[in-house]
Amino acid sequence: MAELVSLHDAVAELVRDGDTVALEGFTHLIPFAAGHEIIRQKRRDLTLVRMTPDLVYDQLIGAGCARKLIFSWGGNPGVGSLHRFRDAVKDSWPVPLELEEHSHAGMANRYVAGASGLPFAVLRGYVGTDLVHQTETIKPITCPFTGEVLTAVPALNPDVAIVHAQQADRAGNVQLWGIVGVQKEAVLSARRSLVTVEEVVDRLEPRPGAVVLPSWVITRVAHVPGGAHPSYAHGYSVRDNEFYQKWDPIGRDREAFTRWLEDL
Amino acid sequence: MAELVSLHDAVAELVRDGDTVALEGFTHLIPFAAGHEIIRQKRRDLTLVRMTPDLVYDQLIGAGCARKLIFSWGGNPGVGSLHRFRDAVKDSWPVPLELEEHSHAGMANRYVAGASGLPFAVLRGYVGTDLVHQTETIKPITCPFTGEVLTAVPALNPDVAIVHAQQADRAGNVQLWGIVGVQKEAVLSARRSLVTVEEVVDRLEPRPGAVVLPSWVITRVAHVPGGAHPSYAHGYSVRDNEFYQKWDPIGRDREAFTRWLEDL
Amino acid sequence: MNAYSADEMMSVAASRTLRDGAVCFVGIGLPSTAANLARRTHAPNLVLIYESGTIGAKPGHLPLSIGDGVLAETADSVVSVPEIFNYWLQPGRIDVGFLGAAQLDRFANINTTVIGGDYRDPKVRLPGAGGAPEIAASCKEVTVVVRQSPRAFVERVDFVTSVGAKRDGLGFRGAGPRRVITDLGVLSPDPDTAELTLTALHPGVTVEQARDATGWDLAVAADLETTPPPTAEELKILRHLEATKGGVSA
Amino acid sequence: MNAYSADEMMSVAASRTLRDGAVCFVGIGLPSTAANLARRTHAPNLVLIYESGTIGAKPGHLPLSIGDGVLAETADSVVSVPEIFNYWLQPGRIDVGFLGAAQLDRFANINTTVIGGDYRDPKVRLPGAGGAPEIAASCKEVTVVVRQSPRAFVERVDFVTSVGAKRDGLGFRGAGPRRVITDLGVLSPDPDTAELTLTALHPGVTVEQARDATGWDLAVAADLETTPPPTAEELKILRHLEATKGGVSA
Repeated sequence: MAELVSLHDAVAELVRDGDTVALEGFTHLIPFAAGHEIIRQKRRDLTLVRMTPDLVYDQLIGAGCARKLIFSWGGNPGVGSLHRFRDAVKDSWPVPLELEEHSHAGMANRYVAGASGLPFAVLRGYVGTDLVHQTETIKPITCPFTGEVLTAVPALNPDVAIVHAQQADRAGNVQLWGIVGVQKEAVLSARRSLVTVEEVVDRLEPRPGAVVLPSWVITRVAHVPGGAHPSYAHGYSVRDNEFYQKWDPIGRDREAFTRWLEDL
Repeated sequence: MAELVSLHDAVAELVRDGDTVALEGFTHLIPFAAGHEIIRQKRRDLTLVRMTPDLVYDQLIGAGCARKLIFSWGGNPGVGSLHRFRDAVKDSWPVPLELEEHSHAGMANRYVAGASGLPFAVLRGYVGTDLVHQTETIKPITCPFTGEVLTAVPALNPDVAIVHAQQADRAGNVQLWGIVGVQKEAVLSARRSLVTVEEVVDRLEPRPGAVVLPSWVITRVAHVPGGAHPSYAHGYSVRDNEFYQKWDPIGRDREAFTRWLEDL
Repeated sequence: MNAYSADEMMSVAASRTLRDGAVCFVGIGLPSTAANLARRTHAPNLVLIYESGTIGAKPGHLPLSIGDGVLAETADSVVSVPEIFNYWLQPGRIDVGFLGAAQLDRFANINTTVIGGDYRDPKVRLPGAGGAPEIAASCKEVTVVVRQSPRAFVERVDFVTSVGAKRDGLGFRGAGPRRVITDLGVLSPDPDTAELTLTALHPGVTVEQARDATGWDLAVAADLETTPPPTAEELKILRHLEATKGGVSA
Repeated sequence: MNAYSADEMMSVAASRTLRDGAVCFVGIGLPSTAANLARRTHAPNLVLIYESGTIGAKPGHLPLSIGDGVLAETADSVVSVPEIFNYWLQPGRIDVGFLGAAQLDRFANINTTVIGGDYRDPKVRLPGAGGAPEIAASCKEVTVVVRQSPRAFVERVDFVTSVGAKRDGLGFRGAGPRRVITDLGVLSPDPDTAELTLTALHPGVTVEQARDATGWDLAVAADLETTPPPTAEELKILRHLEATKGGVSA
C-alpha cells in the first residue's frame, strides 16, 4: 500500500547512495521535482536509468550524483545537446560517467522483462549496428523452434523507480494519461517506487487512455503540484519550451551550472 | 484499410478450407455470429485457435469444420463440459480432432509473439506439468545473461483472426472496451482479420479502458448487431446465461445437436 | 446454532484464510465464492484479480465466469490477458492463488486435464489448464478449494496440470499450496515431506469420514483442530452472495 | 516564381515522397516537418506514428518533440512505448520510416552516436540511437532527411547507429533507405552496389555543389533529374506549419 508522504521524506527513505534509480516519463510527466530533491539530498554513485536522459539527468549528472548512465537517447529535445552529460563523458566533470547505451526498443523491452519477472527480453534489434560492440548487455539468442537468431537484452530491475502522474486517490492508487510512455513498466520492474502527483483526489474518475497503478504496487506517493516542470502534465500544465532553451547556456558552462545548482 | 462488407462476404473471402483461424474474445465479445457463418459456409479442415474454446468452438467442432484445436481451456463456463469437443476427442465424431494444448499464459504469450513479429515468446510456465510431455510447442530456453532455464513457446500467426467489437467508424477504425482479452494481439498476429461490430458510428468517442484498432491493420469489418450472442457486448447486451445452460443438453446429444445444426 | 451445508462450511473456511489487504488471484467457482465472501466479511480491502484482466474487482454479485461484466465495471483497472499474466502474475507479486481442482493427489498436485486412459484417449476429457499452472507456480502461496471424495482425492493424479507442494528445484517464485480446504476439513502439506496432512475437521465430521473420502492413506495431525462453525453473519452474507449469482444456480 | 530557402525545398521534396494513405513512423525535426506538410497537401490520409506511442496523430501545429501533448490529443490511439516498438514497428507493418542523421555515409549508414576519437573518448558525444536502429531495420522502407555537407556526408560513419542500404544477410524485414533528401538534391542507393547516387538536384543547384558537399566521390545518375520547385501552396502551408512550432524557432 502506497503511503502519502512529503517529497523530502520519500526521497530520503527510498533513494540510497549507490542505488540504481530510474526516473521515467517520455517527454511528458518527467519527475523533475524528485530529481531536484535527489540533488538536494546529495545522493552519490547512482546508476541512473532512463530512455531519454534530458535536462533532469543533465542536472543530476552535473551535480555529481551519478556514476553510470543506462540510456538510449540523451539530448535536449528540440534544442540540442546535454552539455553536463557531454562534460562528464569527455572530461569526467565533476566525476567520471560510465555509459551503458541501448536503443529505445531495447530499453523498453528491458523494462518489460523487469516488469514481467523475466531475466531477459527478446527483440529484433541492434543487428548490424556498432552498439553490439560497445554494450555488453546485448547478446544473440536462437529461437528454439525456427533456429532464427535474434537479440536478447537483460531485464532492468531498478532499486527505485520514480514517475510523475496527474492524480492519486487517498489510498495511493495512481492514474496518469496522455503519453503514458514506459512508466507502468518502470514502476512494476522496480524494487521500490515513488510517484509524485499533481493532485490528490477522493476518487479516480476513469479516463480514456489512462494507466492506473494500484496502490499495492507503489511504495510512496508524494503530492507535488508542478513536479514535472519544465516538462508537462497533460491536462494540468503545458511544456515550458522556453526553459529548455534557457537551459542550453546554463548547461554549456560549468560556472553557470554551478550557480544554478547553488540556487536549487 | 478495412472495408465494410456483409458477414457473408467477409467469411467467404477471408476464411478458406485448411486455414488456421482464431476467434477470440475472453468470455466477453465472443464472435458467435461469425462462427455460425463459417459453419453455414461449410469450411473444412480448419485449425481452430482460441484460449477458451467454449460454445462457439463446440458448435464448429460438432459441425465438422475443424481438424485441430489449439487451446488452453475448453469448457462451458459456469455450466460444465463441452460435449461436442469431448465427442470429437474421444470418438472422432464427426471427424477426428487433433489437440495442441497450452496454458492461458502460454497462449497469451504466443499471440504476443505473433503480434510482435517474433518467432517465439519466453515465459515462466509449464515447469513440472505434464503438458510439457504432450505438447511439442513447449521448449526450454536458457537466459544468455543469467543461465536460468525458462520456457519458450512459438508465435501464433493465424491466417485469419476474427473478433467482435462494440463500434467501428465508417473508415473501419474499431473500438472495443470492457474486458479486452487478447483481441488486439489476435488481430495484430494474423495475416487477415475480420471484426464484427455492434454499431457503425460517425466518430469513435474515446472511452476509458478502450482498445482502438486502426483501420489499416484490419482487413474487413462487418456490421453484425448482437453478433456476440449468447456472450455479451459490454454496454450493448448482457450475457445470455440461460443459453449456456440450455446448450448442455443440446451439446450432450448427437441427435439434438444435429437438429440445432439444421436450424442454424 | 445455525443449520448450514458442508459446502457452506467449506466456503466460509476458505474465506477465513484470506487476510485483509491481501492480493488474491481468483479462479472461478468455489474459489470466487470464498474470496467474495472474505471481501464482505473480515477482509474488505482484499484485492481480487481475475485472469480476464480485472484488477481490484469489487463485484456486487457473484460473477458467473471470469469474464463477467461486473468485474470490468468495478475494477480499479482492466488490462489485457497477456498483461495480467506477464506483468501481474508472473513476477510473484500476488499473495494468494485461489484454485479449484477436479483431481488432487497426496502432494496437492492438481489435475484439470484428463481422467483415466491416457492423454490421447482419456476416459474423461476435462477443460484443461487455463491459468492454473502459472497461478500455482507464481503466487506467493496457493489455497485449493475442492470437495473431498475418493474420486477427486487420488494417490496420484492422472495428469499434473498444476504443480503441488513438492517443488524443490523447479525454480518457482511461489511456495505452492499451503492448504486444501474441503467440505470435510483442512489439509496442509507436511513441512518436511510435503504430504497433505489433515490439520482440521469441520464441526461434526470424523477422521473416519475424511479418511473414507481420501484415495490414499491420509495422515492426521496430532493437534487436529476443529473449524469454528460459520457465524450467522457469515452464513447470511454467503447465502445472499449465492443468490445473486448471475441467474445460474451453483 | 516564389523565393524559398534550401531547407524549404528539402522539406517539400521529402514530403512529396509520402504517398497518401501510407503509414509513416516519424522522427522529430526535419522528418516531422516533412510528414506534417505531406498530410496537409497531397496526403491527407497519411498515418503518422511517433515513437512516443501516438498512432494516427493529426497535430494542428508542428510538434516540438516526439512527446508533444498535441500528438496524444489528436491520435487515434495512444499506446505505451514498449507497445509502439513491439506491436507496431517490429513486425514490419509500417510503410515508411522517416529519419534524420548527424552523419551519413556512402551506403546510407547513419550515425547519431559519437563523432571523432573513439566510443569511450569521442570528439563529439551525440544523443545516441533512440528509436532509429529498429526504425531503419523494420520499416518497409526508409527515407532520410538531412542537410548535405562534407562534415555530415562522410566516406565512413564513425559509428553505425542505424544500418543503411547494404543489409544482405542481416535478416531485416525492411528494404532500408530508398532515398536521402537533402537541401541540395536527392540521393538513392544503386540497386546493385547500394552506393548512394545523386539522382536529382533541386532547382539552381549544380552537380559541383553537391559533390563539394559530399565527403566521398559522389556518383551521379545518368538521367539526373531536377526537383520541381515548391509550389506557392506548398510554401504557404510549410511556412504556416513552421510558424506554429511550439514557441521555438527551428
